[in-house]
Amino acid sequence: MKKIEAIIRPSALQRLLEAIKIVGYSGITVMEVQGHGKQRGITESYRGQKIESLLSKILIYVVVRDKDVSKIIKAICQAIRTGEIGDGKIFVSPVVTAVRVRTGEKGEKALL
Amino acid sequence: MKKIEAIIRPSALQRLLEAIKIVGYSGITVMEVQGHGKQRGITESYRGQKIESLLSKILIYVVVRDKDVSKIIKAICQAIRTGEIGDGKIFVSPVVTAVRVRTGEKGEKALL
Amino acid sequence: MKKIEAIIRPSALQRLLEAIKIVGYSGITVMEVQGHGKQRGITESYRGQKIESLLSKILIYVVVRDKDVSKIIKAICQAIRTGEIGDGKIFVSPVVTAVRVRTGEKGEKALL
Amino acid sequence: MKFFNSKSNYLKWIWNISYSVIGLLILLPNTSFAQTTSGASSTISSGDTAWVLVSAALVMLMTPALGLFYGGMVRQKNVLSTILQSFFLLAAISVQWVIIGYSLAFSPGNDFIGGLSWAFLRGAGVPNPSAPTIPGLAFVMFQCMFAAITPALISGSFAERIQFKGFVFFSLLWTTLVYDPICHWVWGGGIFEKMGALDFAGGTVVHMSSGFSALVLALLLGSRIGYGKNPMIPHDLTLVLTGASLLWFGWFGFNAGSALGANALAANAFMTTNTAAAVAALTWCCLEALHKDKASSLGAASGAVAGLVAITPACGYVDIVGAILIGIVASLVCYNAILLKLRFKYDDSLDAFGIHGIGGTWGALATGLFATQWVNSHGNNGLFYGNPHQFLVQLKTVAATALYATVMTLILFWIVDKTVGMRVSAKEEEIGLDLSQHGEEAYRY
Amino acid sequence: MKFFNSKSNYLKWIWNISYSVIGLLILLPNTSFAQTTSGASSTISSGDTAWVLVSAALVMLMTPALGLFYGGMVRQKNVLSTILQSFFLLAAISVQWVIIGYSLAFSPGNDFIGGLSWAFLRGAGVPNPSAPTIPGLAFVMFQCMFAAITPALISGSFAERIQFKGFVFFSLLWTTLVYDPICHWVWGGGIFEKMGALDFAGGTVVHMSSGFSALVLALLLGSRIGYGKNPMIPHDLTLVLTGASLLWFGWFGFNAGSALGANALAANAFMTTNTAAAVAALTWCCLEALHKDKASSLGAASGAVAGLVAITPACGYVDIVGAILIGIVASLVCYNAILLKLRFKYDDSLDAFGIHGIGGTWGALATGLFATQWVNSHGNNGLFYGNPHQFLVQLKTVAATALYATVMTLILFWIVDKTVGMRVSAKEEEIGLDLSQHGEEAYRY
Amino acid sequence: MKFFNSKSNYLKWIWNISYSVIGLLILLPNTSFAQTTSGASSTISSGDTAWVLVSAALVMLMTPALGLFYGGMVRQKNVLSTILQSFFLLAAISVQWVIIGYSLAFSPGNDFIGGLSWAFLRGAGVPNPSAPTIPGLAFVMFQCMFAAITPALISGSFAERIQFKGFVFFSLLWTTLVYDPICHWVWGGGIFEKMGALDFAGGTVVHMSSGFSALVLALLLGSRIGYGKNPMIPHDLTLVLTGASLLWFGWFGFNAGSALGANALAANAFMTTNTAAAVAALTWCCLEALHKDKASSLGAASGAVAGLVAITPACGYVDIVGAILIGIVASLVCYNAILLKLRFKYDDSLDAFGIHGIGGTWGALATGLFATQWVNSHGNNGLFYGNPHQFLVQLKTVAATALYATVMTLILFWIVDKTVGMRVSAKEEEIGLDLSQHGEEAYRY
Ligand SMILES: Nc1ncnc2c1ncn2[C@@H]1O[C@H](COP(=O)(O)OP(=O)(O)O)[C@@H](O)[C@H]1O
Ligand SMILES: Nc1ncnc2c1ncn2[C@@H]1O[C@H](COP(=O)(O)OP(=O)(O)O)[C@@H](O)[C@H]1O
Ligand SMILES: Nc1ncnc2c1ncn2[C@@H]1O[C@H](COP(=O)(O)OP(=O)(O)O)[C@@H](O)[C@H]1O
Repeated sequence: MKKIEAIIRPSALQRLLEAIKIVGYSGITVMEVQGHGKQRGITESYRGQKIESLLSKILIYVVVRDKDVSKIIKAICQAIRTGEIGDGKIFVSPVVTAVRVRTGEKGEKALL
Repeated sequence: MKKIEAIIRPSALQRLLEAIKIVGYSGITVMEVQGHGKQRGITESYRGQKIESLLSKILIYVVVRDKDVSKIIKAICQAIRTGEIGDGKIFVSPVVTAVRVRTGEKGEKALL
Repeated sequence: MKKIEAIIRPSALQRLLEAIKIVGYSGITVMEVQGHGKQRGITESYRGQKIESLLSKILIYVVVRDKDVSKIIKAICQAIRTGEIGDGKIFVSPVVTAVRVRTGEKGEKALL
Repeated sequence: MKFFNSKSNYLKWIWNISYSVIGLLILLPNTSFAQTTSGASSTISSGDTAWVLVSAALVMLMTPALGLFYGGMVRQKNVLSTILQSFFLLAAISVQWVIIGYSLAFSPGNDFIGGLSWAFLRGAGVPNPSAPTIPGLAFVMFQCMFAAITPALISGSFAERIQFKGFVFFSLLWTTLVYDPICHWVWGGGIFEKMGALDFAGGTVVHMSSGFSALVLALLLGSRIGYGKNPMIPHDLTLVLTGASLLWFGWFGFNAGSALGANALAANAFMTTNTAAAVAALTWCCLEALHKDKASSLGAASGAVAGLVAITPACGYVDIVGAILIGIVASLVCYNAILLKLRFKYDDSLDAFGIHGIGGTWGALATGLFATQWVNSHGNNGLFYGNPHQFLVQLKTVAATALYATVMTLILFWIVDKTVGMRVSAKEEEIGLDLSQHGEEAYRY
Repeated sequence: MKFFNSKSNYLKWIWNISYSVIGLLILLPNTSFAQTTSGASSTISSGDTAWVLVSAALVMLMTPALGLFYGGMVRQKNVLSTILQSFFLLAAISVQWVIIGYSLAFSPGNDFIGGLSWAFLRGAGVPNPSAPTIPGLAFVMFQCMFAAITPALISGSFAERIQFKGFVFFSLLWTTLVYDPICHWVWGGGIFEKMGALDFAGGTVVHMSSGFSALVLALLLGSRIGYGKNPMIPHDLTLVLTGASLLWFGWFGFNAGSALGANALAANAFMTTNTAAAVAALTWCCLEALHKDKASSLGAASGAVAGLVAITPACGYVDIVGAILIGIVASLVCYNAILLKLRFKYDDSLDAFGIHGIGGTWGALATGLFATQWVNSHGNNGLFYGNPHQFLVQLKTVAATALYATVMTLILFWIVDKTVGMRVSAKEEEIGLDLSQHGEEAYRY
Repeated sequence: MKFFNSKSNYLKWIWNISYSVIGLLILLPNTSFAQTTSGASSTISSGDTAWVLVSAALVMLMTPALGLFYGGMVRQKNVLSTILQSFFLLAAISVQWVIIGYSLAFSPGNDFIGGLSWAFLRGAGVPNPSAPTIPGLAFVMFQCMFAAITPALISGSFAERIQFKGFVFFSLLWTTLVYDPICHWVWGGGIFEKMGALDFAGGTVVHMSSGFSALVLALLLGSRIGYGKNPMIPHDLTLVLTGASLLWFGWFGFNAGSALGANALAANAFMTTNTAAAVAALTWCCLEALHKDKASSLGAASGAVAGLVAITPACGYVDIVGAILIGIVASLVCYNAILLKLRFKYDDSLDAFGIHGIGGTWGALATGLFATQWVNSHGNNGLFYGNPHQFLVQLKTVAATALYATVMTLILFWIVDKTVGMRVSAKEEEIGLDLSQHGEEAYRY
């Protein structure tokens, strides 16, 4: 199993959710984060105090079977790519096991 | 070391915190997320615009020694299982090392 | 590639961001979390109902090349250590791959 | 899921309302306002009118302010439903009042209830006898705002677990069958007025009636799921403080406006209101500092509201010393009433009983202690000014109000619960009322 | 990036403003206030003055309240820009009004526009003939607040995609060339007044003018990026409810204050205003319950505002029956107007047209239906009281207002778009107006 | 931890307060209100009374509004403590005022301070000579609200690092020993009044006194930990805008209410207040646009408040031209004062000195420039109207106020710091005052 984390523009969330649903995963977790990559923030100013803002991003996170990883990545890229800086990043990391609390099922069965 | 992530109902947070404390871990991180699994959201409607809501969930995250993983999972399941859809998921993933910033201690010593 | 997660005091965020920038990473993700470690919360009370508060923390997360891991850890510790309880923790975990959505680049190229 | 299948109930409800509205419209001659602008306008004081109109606006603001005050105290998933309970009642009772409520409360009737002769504000073009210097409609609207806020006060007790439909039906019935009659007893020429009871701005009729009904509802509905185990903690205290501040602001209209003119009595009510609120806020903070070593913002706000509640019946009858003592004791009794709740484990979610029931009772009794004709020659002296009789009268009204509100709420709860339903399902409660009852979420990134 | 290079535009703007202000200051003799405090003070009624001053303050509060109402409905990244649009206009129009707007609207002129003779409030030391019992400046300030809120209403249609500079220029031009003339037509002795049109508190001049201009702007600016695909959902409904509540509160000043005195007419306007708002809120909730099985808090707030809009022109001419019917129909038409938007896919972001354009039109027409001299002997009867002529007059004013507002907005949009620019770039829109236009973020941990 | 061990301090405090209250209660005869409602009621104007009562309510609202304005500007962990500082003072000073403050400020005394003869409002049943047309208690309460907001203004300078206990003690002492005397100098028949100083609504007594004390406190308390390194940025600008809007709204009561009647002078003050606020908001936005290419919402709000501060002493003496110029210069000086802070690196957290100290000084001086008897025949002409003497008088009062406030604050800080303690520990500051001082958190999911 792998955990796929995508850090994206807030406005791309809907398209991403649909893309993932189509691949067949209903379990999805979303969180509000801030960040910057190549795309830098804008200078903010409050009564003379200046700071560089971080940008609001959405982190969407889905744990999938190993064999679905590349399918999901492709689906995500297609759904949200605009070609502009700020499109986002995807990180894939290993997951040892998963548990469905309700039933106690373990492993890939717990995912779907 | 393993990282245990549990995505649960907000109302189960207290019971979970206590369960983990009993196993002997004081270090815990909690974040507010949204998601859906088998349990789907509800249709929201705003002046005619409709969307399907995500549900508010809590992601609780604790890094533990390898040998404590199954103890923790068991404790979590016991504490928060209701048998209803929406009980949540647990994901376990590997952690290479941990550092306590205050002292610079590394590895399992840094956990407790 | 490794994912470095640091859970720190909110007031240390600026120093941390600068430290990471100096090591050469512009891609950074920040999220607001709550937690406790050795440092416990304070008792809150609302019309007689008491709870122990969790403390507000910042989780900062950066994915780096394997060879930069120890540099980054050192930089973080230097930047934010006060020697007091509550300085925070760093966790390092493996990342299988990274993708830049804009270009489709994979692996370490996608990081910088 | 159950809450997706209730269309038929709504339909029935809409039908019933439309039916009665249209029916009444046909029955009514359109002459309801004959000569509003002329009439005995020579006796109208523009200063008094300005003050009462402003006061009506201030009291109107209190109902949504209460929504914010309560809304900040619930969990995030229920904030809209809580604010909406107040906001919706402002709308619903405003309509009920002009159609039938005003008539039931103020038109000539027997000792217990008015008649229907002033329905649809017929005859409200001339000044009400109890406010001869202002236009009749100014009095109607001032009183309307009292009727709107009273059932909204109750909503503190059943927050986070009531069905919206059940809430609407219950509140409309309650206002018609509990508030309107008690209002008639106190201010509409009814039994309390005849007994010589003193209630300047609504200790019994507003706060006790709602407070005791709130207790009954909390008991009948049962506790929220997880009550006592999971913390149920205010989700936004800045909202609570904003609401409390606007309540304090609006309460000047409530209390000083009840002088029904811009005069020395209004100024006295203004002063006692502000003083009691301030003293009670300080007292509550002191109690907290003693008990748990820290004064809190929720405490300061709670104290202020407790003081405002307690001074309400007394504000036009007592002087500064009375106001100070009423304020101190208000916080003492309400603070402890709230702790009692924790002991007896009933779930009066936002302490509607602890503050309005207890505070209102104390205020009504205190009026019988501290009232003095030095302040208001149309009032009476209280026990401490040599007139124990007044205290007895107050005692009787307190008992009657508590009893009537309790019994009626039992009956109305039973009726609504059997027909429309009162409590949401466990799943709806878990999801939160905002989503399950209204299909909305309050906050979004 | 483009928005970093606009310094020169700002400089020009500041220069222009400073230039004209200083120029006018030099021209003006400093005697503009000769004997404010003496004069014909014998006819001044302190009660009426108190009421109108309070009303002016209440109406002032409506503009920021509108900002909150609208601000809660946009996405988080645009909340400050939305609130600021209202707040800034309060400042900008307050200055425009005392310098030139009041004169254009109210000073003697022709049928279409006033003159410049009352610029800088010259002569405002004596009571305005239409309000003989209050000081001239009280009338000026009361009217000032109307001028400030009207362009702010428009901002609901172009929220989330307009340049701040373009917005400022457009709004100042619009107020001077659209609001001020129409105000003159209706209340300043102009053509509508001569035709005998009835508009008690601004159905045409405030709501229709802004509503139709809003529609034009929404069409000309185009939809927000992603409109129809991504949900564009209120980010904080507690803010929306707070704003709506304060609007309702302030509207008593708007409508009942328009009686320009504390009298029975003001009380009538107060009652009809509250009743229509309440009825409309209930109606909207019922429609929602029918359509989607759940009444929502956004719906209740929208309904209340729709009712307040519709009763505005009628409040001092109709009785309770008129108010109830106006409220019911207001929600019916506005609710459906908003659904139309979804069908025709234009992006009136916050339904400025759907509520103010449609609601204002209905209100202006309804005044011609339900007005009755029983309520206001200085008014006239409407169609249902045997005077079809009045309805025709109202129809004409409605048509003229819609036409004039539409055409002028087309022209002004074109001018401002070509010079300063109206729409932000796609990147600025994505980032949000708070950051891109104001260099700020609303919320922070 | 230190903050868990302060029970004894609280106990002492409660004891002291109770002791004095009870002591005074025993000493006082209960006849304090002899014949409130009768007396010379023939001279009371209901219109003036209505206006002053409403104004008192409006000014009351300003104190919590200030709390929201300030509360939005601090970091999330300190928002409750900041709002509570204002809310608590509303309560604490309301009590101080009716017990002793009113007497110290207004009862007959010497040139520097009143006596104790009006303690517990004894004799307030008859109109105050300076407001003969309204009930005495209306004047008392109107003034009460001024006393409450003044120390709250200071709280902008020490936000995010002061102990609650220290804050409470300091504020009570400051009000009694700084505000009450200066109030006596200006309005209570004291030295400023005898010198012929003009201060219509409190430029010296409210804004300068608090502003200079704020500066002293900021310097003595030292900067917040991390000041200049970590950004300390408003956590919720919608709260700031809400607070600023309510302040603007309430300021009509503050300034126009200071006419103590509903008349042309009140209307003039209303107009100048609104105009100066509007002009200053625009000016601030222009300055920002010049400096950093973007006008901001925090800037607009700050400008409006600066304008309101500056017009306060002048509003009843100047005409529209004066108001415009005062507004422009207010933003110019306050904007730059705030930048100075960044240069000199003292930590006036929310610019209480930069806005109230500097703005108040400019307003007091400007009154000596622009005052004209055309506007207020009971006033005087200023320098620009041929009377340089008035400017000199204003200069003297400005100097005296700044000096007295500075010296007294130094002394009081020293006393409170040595006894109760003023600054929180570094750990408490890191955790935030909400948790460490009040055991609460503002927001929760
Ligand atoms: N190495 C990284 N580690 C953690 N988060 C990252 C990293 N790189 C990018 N991010 C996150 O991804 C978001 C989107 O990155 P983006 O600016 O679109 O990348 P790019 O410009 O390289 O395509 C950033 O705002 C940041 O939150
Ligand atoms: N495969 C997954 N990847 C990421 N998050 C998931 C996944 N499955 C479930 N979740 C998260 O766990 C939460 C709880 O899931 P739940 O509905 O209780 O699962 P189930 O119904 O299968 O027991 C979801 O709201 C979602 O946030
Ligand atoms: N084992 C762990 N698993 C997850 N999060 C942890 C763990 N230990 C600590 N944390 C997080 O790190 C934060 C900082 O810990 P801290 O109290 O500074 O640790 P210490 O006192 O051991 O130096 C905590 O608030 C918590 O959110």
